[in-house]
Amino acid sequence: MNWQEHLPALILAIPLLGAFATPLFSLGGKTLRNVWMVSISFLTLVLAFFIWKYVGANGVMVYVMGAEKATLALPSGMTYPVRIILEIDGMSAFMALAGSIVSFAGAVYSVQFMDRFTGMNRFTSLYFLLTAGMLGLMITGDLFNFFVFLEIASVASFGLIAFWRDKPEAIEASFKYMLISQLSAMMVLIAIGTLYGRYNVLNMAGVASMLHLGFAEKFVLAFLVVALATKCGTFPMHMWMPDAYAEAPAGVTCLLVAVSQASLYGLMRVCFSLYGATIGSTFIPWVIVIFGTASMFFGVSMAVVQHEVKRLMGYHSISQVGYMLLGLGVGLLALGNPQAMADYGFTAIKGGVYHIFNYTMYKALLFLTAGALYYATGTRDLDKLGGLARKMPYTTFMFAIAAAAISGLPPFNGFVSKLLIYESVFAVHPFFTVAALVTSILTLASFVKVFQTAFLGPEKACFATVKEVPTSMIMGMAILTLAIVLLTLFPTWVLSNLVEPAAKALVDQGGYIGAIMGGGL
Amino acid sequence: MWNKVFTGFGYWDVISWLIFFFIASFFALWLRSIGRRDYKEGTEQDEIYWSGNPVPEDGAEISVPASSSYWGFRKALEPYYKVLVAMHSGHIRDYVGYYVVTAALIAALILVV
Amino acid sequence: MRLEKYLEILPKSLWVMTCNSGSCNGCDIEIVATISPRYDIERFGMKLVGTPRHADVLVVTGPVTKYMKDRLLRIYHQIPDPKVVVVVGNCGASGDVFYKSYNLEGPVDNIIPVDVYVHGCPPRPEAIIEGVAKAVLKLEAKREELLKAGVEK
Amino acid sequence: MIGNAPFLIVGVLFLMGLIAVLTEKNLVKIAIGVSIIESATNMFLIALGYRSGGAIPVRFLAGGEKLMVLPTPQALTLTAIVIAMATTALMLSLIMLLYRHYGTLNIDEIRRLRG
Repeated sequence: MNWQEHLPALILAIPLLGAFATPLFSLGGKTLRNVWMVSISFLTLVLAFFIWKYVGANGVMVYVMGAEKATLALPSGMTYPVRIILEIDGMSAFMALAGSIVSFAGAVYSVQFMDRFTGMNRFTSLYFLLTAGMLGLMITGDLFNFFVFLEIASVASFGLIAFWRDKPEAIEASFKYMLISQLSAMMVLIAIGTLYGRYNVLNMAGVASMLHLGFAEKFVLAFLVVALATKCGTFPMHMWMPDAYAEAPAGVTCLLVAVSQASLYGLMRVCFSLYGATIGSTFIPWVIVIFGTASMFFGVSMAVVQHEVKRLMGYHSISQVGYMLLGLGVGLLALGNPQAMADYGFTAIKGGVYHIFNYTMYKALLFLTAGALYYATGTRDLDKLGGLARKMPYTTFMFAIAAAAISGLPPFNGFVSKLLIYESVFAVHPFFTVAALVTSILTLASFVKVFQTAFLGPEKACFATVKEVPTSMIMGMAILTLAIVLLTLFPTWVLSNLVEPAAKALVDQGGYIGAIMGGGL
Repeated sequence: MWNKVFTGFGYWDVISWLIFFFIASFFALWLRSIGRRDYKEGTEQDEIYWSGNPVPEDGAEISVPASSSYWGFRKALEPYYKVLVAMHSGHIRDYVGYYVVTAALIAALILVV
Repeated sequence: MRLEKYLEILPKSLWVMTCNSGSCNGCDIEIVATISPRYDIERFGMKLVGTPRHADVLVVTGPVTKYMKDRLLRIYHQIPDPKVVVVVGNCGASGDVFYKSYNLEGPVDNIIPVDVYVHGCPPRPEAIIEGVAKAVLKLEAKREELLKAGVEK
Repeated sequence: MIGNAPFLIVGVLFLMGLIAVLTEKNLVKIAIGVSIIESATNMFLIALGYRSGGAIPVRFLAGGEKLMVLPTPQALTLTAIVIAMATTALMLSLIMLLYRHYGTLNIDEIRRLRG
C-alpha cells in the first residue's frame, strides 16, 4: 500500500491528535508539552510539504473518507459521490503549505511568548484545533465538510482571541467576531443546503459538474461570496478584523492570518471551481474587483491614522486582502475569454496567488514582531514606544525586512506579486492600478511611521531595562524571515514551481471535476 | 532559477536590482566616508541640537509620538476621515448592519444584472 | 575636510545659522530681506540653515538677555571649527538703547568672541552682505591657522 | 402551495433573528437572535429532507418500487445543531465575561474598540 495516498487524512488527523492529546502531554510538565506542540506542528509542515510534492508530481489527489479504497471516488454503479471526499489540487496544496509554515512559526514563537501565562494546555489544544480547521478548509472537497471546518476554525479562533480573558477588549473583539462569523456561517450553510436541494450532492466537483446558473444558484453565489468575503475581511464587512487581530496573542494572530487566507481560498474555490466560466454572466467578478479596490484603499487609509501597532497591522491585512481580491477578480473577469485570459487574466491570477503566499509570510512575521514589542515593553501604543532598535536588534532587522516586503519595496517579494497585479490589472482599467499604487505608497508611509516611532529615535527612560526577546520567539520570526528572503531571491523558481501550478489548478475547472467524476464533464 | 519574471508587459529581474542596490550602497558609503571627522568629542559638538536648550535626559521628552505623524495628511483629508472613522463606530449592530445590507444588495442585484 | 579637497568652491559658500538673542526682530527682517529675490545671497552659495551642525557662520542679532546666554553659548559651541561670529545690529554690538539694562548679560562680545560687527538699527541688507563677505576672509584665515596647527586632516 | 410553507417559515424565522440581532440592545437577546437564525437554518435543512415521490430514508420501511430519499439532510442538521450548541455556549460564556468586565449588558456601552 502506498502510504502517500493517505496523506490528506494524515494532515487533518495529526493536528487533531495534537489538539486532543495535549492535556495528556501537559501532565508531563511544561517541557514535554512544548516539545509536543513544536513537533506536531513541524510534522504538519512536513506532511504539507509531502502533499505539495505529491500533487506537483501526480496531479489532483483524492481521498475518500471511510471507503475501502481511498482513491476511488466513484465505486462502480454510483453516478455521483456520496462520501466525504478530500480533494487536493495544486491550489489546495499551495495554501496548505503556506498555512502550515505559518502554523509552525507561530507554535515555535508561542513557546516562550505564552510562557508568562497559565492555561497553556488549553492554548495548545485550541491552537491545533485552529490549525486543523484551517487545513481542513483548504483540502476538503465537500461542501458541508467545508462548513464544518469553517466552524471548527471559527470556534477555535473565538477561544484564542479571548484567550487573555482578563482584558475586556479581548472579550469584546471575540464577541464581535463571533456575531459576524456566526451570521456568515449560517449564510454559508443555507447556501450549501440550497445547492444540496438542487443537485442532491454535497461534493464540490459533483455540484460543479451539474451546475447551471438559475435563480437559486445566483442566490447561493451571492450568499457564499458575501459570507466568505466577510471571513477574509473585505471592506464593508471588515470591522471585526482589526479588533480581533489586535487583541489576540501574537502567535495566534499569526495563525489567524492564515485562517483568513483559508476563507479567501474558499471564496476562490467557489468562484473558480464551483461556478467556473458560468460566473461570467453574473456581475460577481466585478463585485470582487470592487470589493478588492475598496478594501485596499479604505483599509490602508484607516491604517495610516492608527497609533496602536497591532491594530494598524490589522487594517493592513484588509488592504492586502484587497490586492488578492483585485488580482483574482480580474482573473475571474477574464475567465470565459481565452484571449483575455492569455493577455492579462492568467497573470492577474498568478499575481493574486503569489500575493497570498507572500502576504501570509510577511504579515505573520509583522504580527510576530509586534508581539515581540509587546512582550518586551508591555505596551502596544506607538505613542509610548521608541528607541528600541539598539535594545532589540534581531526584532528590528526582521521587522524592517517584513515592512519592506509588505510595502512592495524592490527587491523584496511583495514587489514581485504587486508588479504582476499592477500590470495585469492595468489592462482592465488604469484606475485599479492607480488605486493599488496609492495603497502601496500609503502602506510604506504607515510602516515608516511604525519603524520610526517604535525602533528609531532616542532611547526612553521607561524602556531602559528592555532586553531582546527570548530565543524561541526569535526562532519563530527567523523561520518566516528565511521564507521571505528565499521568496525574494528566487522569484522565478517560486513562480514556476509554486505559484503557476496553483494558478493553473485554480483555473482548470475540468481537471478539478474530472478527478472525482472520472472525466464525466 | 535566476531568470527574469515576465509579467506580460514588462519583466522583473532580482539580480539587476541587487546589483543596483550594491552600487547605490557603495555610493552612499563613499559619501559617508568623506564626511568630516574633526569635531571635538565629548564637548557640546557631540550633543544633538535642541534649539540651544539643554538636552533632556529622558528620550521620551524629545521623541515625536506616532499620533503626531502625518498630521497634515490627516488634517487635509479631515472630511474623509470623519466619515471613515465614524463607520468604525464600535457598535456591533452597525457592523452587522453593513454585513446585512451588503448581502442584501448583492443578492438583489445579482438577480437583476 | 576631505570633500573640500575635491571641490574648491565649497569653503567659499557659507552656511549661516542665525540666533536671535533677544532682538526686536528688526534685524531678522533685514536678514530675511537679504535672502529675498532683490539681494538673493543664495546665488553666492550662502544660505540659512536650521542647525548649528551645518553652519560655518553664526549670525547673532540682539543684545544677549539673561535667558539667552546659555543658549547662545551652547549654539556657539555646537558649530564645528572653524567658525565665525557676525553680530548684526547695534544691540548686539554695544547694547544700544538697552545698555546696562538689568536683564542684559552685556553685548555679544562679552559672551563669545566676535569677528565681524555690522552696525545699524537695523542695518541695511547691503551692510549685512558686506559683513558676511568679510566673514569669508576671516573664515579662510582661521582655516589656514587650523591647518597649520594640524587639527584638520 | 402548502409544500412551500416550511420555506416561508424559514424566511420568517431568519428575518426575525436578523431583526433581533440588529435592533436589540441586550447581549442575551442578541444571542437569542443568533440562536433563532441557527434554528431557521436547521429547519431549512430539514425541509430539504423529503423529495416528492421518494420513500422515507429508513431502509426497512422503504417498501415498493420507490427510491429512498438520502438521509443526508438529517445528518447535516444534527451536525449543525451540535456546532450551533458549541457556539451558543461559547457566546453565553463570553457574554458572562463581558458583563463581568463592563458591568453592563447593553451592547452600546461595549465599544472600547473603535476608530
